[in-house]
Amino acid sequence: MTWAWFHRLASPPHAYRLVTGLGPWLYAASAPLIAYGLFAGLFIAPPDYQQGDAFRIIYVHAPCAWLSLSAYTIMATAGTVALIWRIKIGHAVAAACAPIGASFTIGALVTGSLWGRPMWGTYWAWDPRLTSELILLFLYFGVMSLRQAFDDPARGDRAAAVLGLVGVINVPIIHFSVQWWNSLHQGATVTAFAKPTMPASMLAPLLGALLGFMMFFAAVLCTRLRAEVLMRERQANWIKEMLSP
Amino acid sequence: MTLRADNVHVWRGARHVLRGVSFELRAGELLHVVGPNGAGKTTLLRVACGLLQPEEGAVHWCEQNIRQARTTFQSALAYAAHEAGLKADLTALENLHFSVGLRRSIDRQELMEYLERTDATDIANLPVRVLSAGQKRRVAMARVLACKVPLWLLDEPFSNLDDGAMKRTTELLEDHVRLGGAAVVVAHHGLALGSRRQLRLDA
Amino acid sequence: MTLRADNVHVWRGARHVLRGVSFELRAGELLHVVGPNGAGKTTLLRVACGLLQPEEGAVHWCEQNIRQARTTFQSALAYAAHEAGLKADLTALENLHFSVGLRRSIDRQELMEYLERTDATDIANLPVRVLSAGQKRRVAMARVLACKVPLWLLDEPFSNLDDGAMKRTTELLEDHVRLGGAAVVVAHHGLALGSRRQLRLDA
Amino acid sequence: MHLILSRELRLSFRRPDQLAQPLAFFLIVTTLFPLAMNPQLPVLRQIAPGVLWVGALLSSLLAVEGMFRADAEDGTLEQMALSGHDLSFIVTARTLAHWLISGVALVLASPVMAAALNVPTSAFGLIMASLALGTLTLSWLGAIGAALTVGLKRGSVLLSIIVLPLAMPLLIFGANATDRAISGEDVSGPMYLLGALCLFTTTLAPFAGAAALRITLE
Amino acid sequence: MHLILSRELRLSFRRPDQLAQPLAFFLIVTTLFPLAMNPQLPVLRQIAPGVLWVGALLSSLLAVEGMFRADAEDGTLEQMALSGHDLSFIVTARTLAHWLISGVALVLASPVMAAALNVPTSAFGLIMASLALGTLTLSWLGAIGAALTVGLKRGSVLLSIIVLPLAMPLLIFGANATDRAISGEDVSGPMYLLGALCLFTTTLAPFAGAAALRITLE
Ligand code: HEM
Ligand SMILES: Nc1ncnc2c1ncn2[C@@H]1O[C@H](COP(=O)(O)OP(=O)(O)OP(=O)(O)O)[C@@H](O)[C@H]1O
Ligand SMILES: Nc1ncnc2c1ncn2[C@@H]1O[C@H](COP(=O)(O)OP(=O)(O)OP(=O)(O)O)[C@@H](O)[C@H]1O
Ligand SMILES: [Mg+2]
Ligand SMILES: [Mg+2]
Repeated sequence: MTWAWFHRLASPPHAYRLVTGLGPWLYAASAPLIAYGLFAGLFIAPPDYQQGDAFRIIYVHAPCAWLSLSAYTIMATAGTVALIWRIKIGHAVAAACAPIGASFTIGALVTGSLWGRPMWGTYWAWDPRLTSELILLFLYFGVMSLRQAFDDPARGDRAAAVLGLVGVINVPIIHFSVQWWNSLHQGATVTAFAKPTMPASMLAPLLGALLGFMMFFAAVLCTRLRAEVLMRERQANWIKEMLSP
Repeated sequence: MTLRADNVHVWRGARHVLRGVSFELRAGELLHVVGPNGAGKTTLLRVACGLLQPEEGAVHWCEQNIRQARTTFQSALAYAAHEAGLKADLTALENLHFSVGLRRSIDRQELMEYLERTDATDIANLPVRVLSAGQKRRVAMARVLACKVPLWLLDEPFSNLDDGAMKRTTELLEDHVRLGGAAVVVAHHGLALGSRRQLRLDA
Repeated sequence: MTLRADNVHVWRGARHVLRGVSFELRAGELLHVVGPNGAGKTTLLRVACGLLQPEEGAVHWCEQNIRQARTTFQSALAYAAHEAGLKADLTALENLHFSVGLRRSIDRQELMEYLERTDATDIANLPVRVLSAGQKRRVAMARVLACKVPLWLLDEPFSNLDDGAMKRTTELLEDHVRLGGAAVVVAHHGLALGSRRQLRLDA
Repeated sequence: MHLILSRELRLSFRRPDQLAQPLAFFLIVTTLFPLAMNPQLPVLRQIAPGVLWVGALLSSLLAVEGMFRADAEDGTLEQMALSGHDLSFIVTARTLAHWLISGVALVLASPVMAAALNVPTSAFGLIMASLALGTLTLSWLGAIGAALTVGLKRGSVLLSIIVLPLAMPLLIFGANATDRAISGEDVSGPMYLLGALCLFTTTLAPFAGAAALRITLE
Repeated sequence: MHLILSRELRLSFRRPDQLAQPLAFFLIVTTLFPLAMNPQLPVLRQIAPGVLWVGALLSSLLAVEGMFRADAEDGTLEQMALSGHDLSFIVTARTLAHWLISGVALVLASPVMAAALNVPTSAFGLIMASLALGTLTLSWLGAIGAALTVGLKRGSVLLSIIVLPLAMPLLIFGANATDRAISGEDVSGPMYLLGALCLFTTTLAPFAGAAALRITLE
């Protein structure tokens, strides 16, 4: 049947081989992109006409923020797939995702509040987007600690998957919080549909940085996934064979 | 009407508790599960009634995997665990009325008869909190009776019971089996019964 | 070193549970309390260890009313109730370390020896929550041993134990008594012991 | 269904603390505030929405804690799970009972509190309506959290960590609605959102809760 | 004595929920408020004392609830009572442990919350001091309440009903002290009162608690 390839892919050994192969390339690809994005963003792009140089934080902030959301989505999806079709690797992916996503969230919070100082005159405000991003962090923590809290990992995985799925509702809230509440935070500057409100000289580096961060995310995910698989399958034969040539 | 477990494996934490357990139980049969403490008897019962998913293997009821037919299967069994599973703040009668009532509509009259059969009528209207250990067991046994189901899964039904109550419980088991019921009973000692098969689990 | 109860009366709700119970227990003696479920055996034990004040009568330890000398008395006894009295979140060892440590300073080394004597070393570092019924009993028994006190009050110490553990517990009791300890044991069956006196309570 | 409900109700009347505790907490939160700050009335009115909703959130978070724990510990939850009904059905009954016990009492008490926070009488109706929707939603969310954490070591902390984020949007909308109600503006917007949230959770929570229970019961 | 205390502490640290829950609760209470009301900074500062103290009161009330109940249910309290120590020792140890765990954590966390409620940094020291005294007093009061109500059916309601009246003056003085600290006035008056309350409870609570336990254990 058509899903055969998927199941073969999802079998731990294949997944392991895949990520092992993929990881280095992703690292290699992310490095120059990030380098370009940050360099062009921080030095080449013209200063913003109202924000001056402060706006340059966007080249770290926006990618972090975007990834904090997409990481959660990926985690939830993987967990759900694993929960429904009993695909063990999905739990591994989810487990690998959580800490990365949490760190990106922290990144968004920190850079954001750093940016907030010059823009809004305060590091922190009880603004919907900021708060909901903070909540996203709590959600990550919740998922991680729930997974930890179980005596045997299998149950922890499944419980964490359920929670992740339930918590997904927070993602659109964060994304649209700017539209829904009159927020300090500025709205989408980059969308697929509307024509960008940014000059290309600012936009190109942003996109570069974004792509680079995505690559980096994928790369770290591969590394963590390797570790997860090794840890989970430590009793499995294929690992023993692999490790004892 | 047969209960069949094929090659059930369960891991708990680091421990491989059930290592390929299989058994088959037909109407009119009683399976006596024995084994040292911590061998996995309770675990097996929990697998057998579908509370616990085995990592490998499966349990079948009437040739159907119980994962598919969960509710139909579970409405055909009664499980008495180590702890009585009674609400301390409700009276014995209220407890029965609730937990049996979830399965079939039943009135106090009838419930009292079942309490009668386990010599527990005198404490029917006491809050379970004040009952003695053995009295709680009797109430739990009365619930199993009142469910009127073909399959019983009993985890040490004799613990805390005095001699009279033990004999009584044994009779109840015999009747159940003779009338075409099936039962899986975990008991370290005191199951003095004729027609039964043994399943031995080792630690 | 004698434990004496004179004419103890206890009412519970409407029920006159203990109707003038008296007994005397000396060093090197074992008192086997028997009686049907709900006769008041557990109640008697709780009176005997001073958790429950009898409405009439009194309990004396070394000719002293235990209400006067509560702490000295209670630091000389170990009580094992129906439920094991262990914290589900702590491991067996941690539980012992805490509850025995309240009485005398003791190190893990020594505790492991006591767990050894009840065949519970393998589960010493598991959280009690995951232990099986019998394993909990063993831990509870290990605590009684570890307290190193002259007077034991045991409420059905054999329930949930497999044959091996039962024999082991009986031996422990015999040793305790032979070495000049005293014990009050509630047990419906399985107390196969030589030197013992019986106290029968009726419902 | 009605059986579980009636059992829950009887139980909670047997143990009125279950009945009264969330209410007590709600009252505490809401009364302590005016006490704690020497209150100028305008300020009071300004913070009323926050006080009311935080009170509601806290109290139902507290109440929901024991929702499955007690049943899990004395083994009655197992028995329910084995009663041949679908678990989601049991979760539903349990949650509704829980709401009837904690939520409704809270809603009925809210006008008193609102008055204490000198909210204009005109707003009471809307406040009660919004709280009714809100507490029901909270019960559903709490049910999921409770089901996920029952029988766990760090159960109670986890519960707060889990439920709080989920409840956040509710809190914002609810407070917003109350705010508008007090200042007499049009509340339809936030009310619709509250209603939507309530519907959303009502349809999904039973299954999420059942899935969670099946995992934690193992 | 210190031996029991250390054991109690170790025990509690083995159960992180005891450690973290009151703190989590405190954080939740104090974060939710600003979130729930669209906050103008001056208002925030005005309600800060109320938020902080209600948060403290609720969280330690919550924490104290389980202080003896859990032990009573799994029979470990019986074992402690039989350990040959005087019950008042046990109560004292338990309470101090409880305070060191819930109270201290709360005190240490309070500056963060104060900052979030944009309280001037200058007031932090005094706020922490007053909260330290306050939480200790609350722990003692709670201990009596918990001991009285453990095993009773109406446990937690009674607990609130018993503890709250006792806690009211504390709350008022405490909030008052915090208020003055924030607006930079002289706080010695309320602080002395707080200290007096703390001393008073510290001397009496252990015996009251022990007596209560002995009764309820039967
Ligand atoms: C702690 C403070 C902040 C937090 C938590 C935060 C959070 C976020 C989040 C979650 C996103 C992603 C939104 C999405 O993908 O839908 C985002 C994007 C963005 N943030 Fe922030 N932010 C903060 C402060 C700021 C500040 C001060 C500014 C500038 C005034 C800013 C400008 C932006 C911009 C330009 C984007 C990209 C907009 C888009 O295309 O979606 N942020 N921020
Ligand atoms: N998380 C875990 N980690 C390690 N071992 C575990 C875990 N959970 C359960 N166990 C072990 O699995 C076994 C469970 O056995 P079970 O409760 O079925 O025993 P049993 O045969 O019913 O014993 P008893 O006769 O005492 O009731 C126990 O040995 C227990 O120690
Ligand atoms: N409040 C009460 N009202 C009426 N009867 C009560 C009350 N409290 C306890 N009882 C009765 O007192 C007796 C307590 O007996 P106890 O628990 O000592 O029994 P036991 O001899 O230990 O029985 P078992 O062998 O089952 O452990 C029980 O019959 C119980 O029903
Ligand atoms: Mg068992
Ligand atoms: Mg008894």
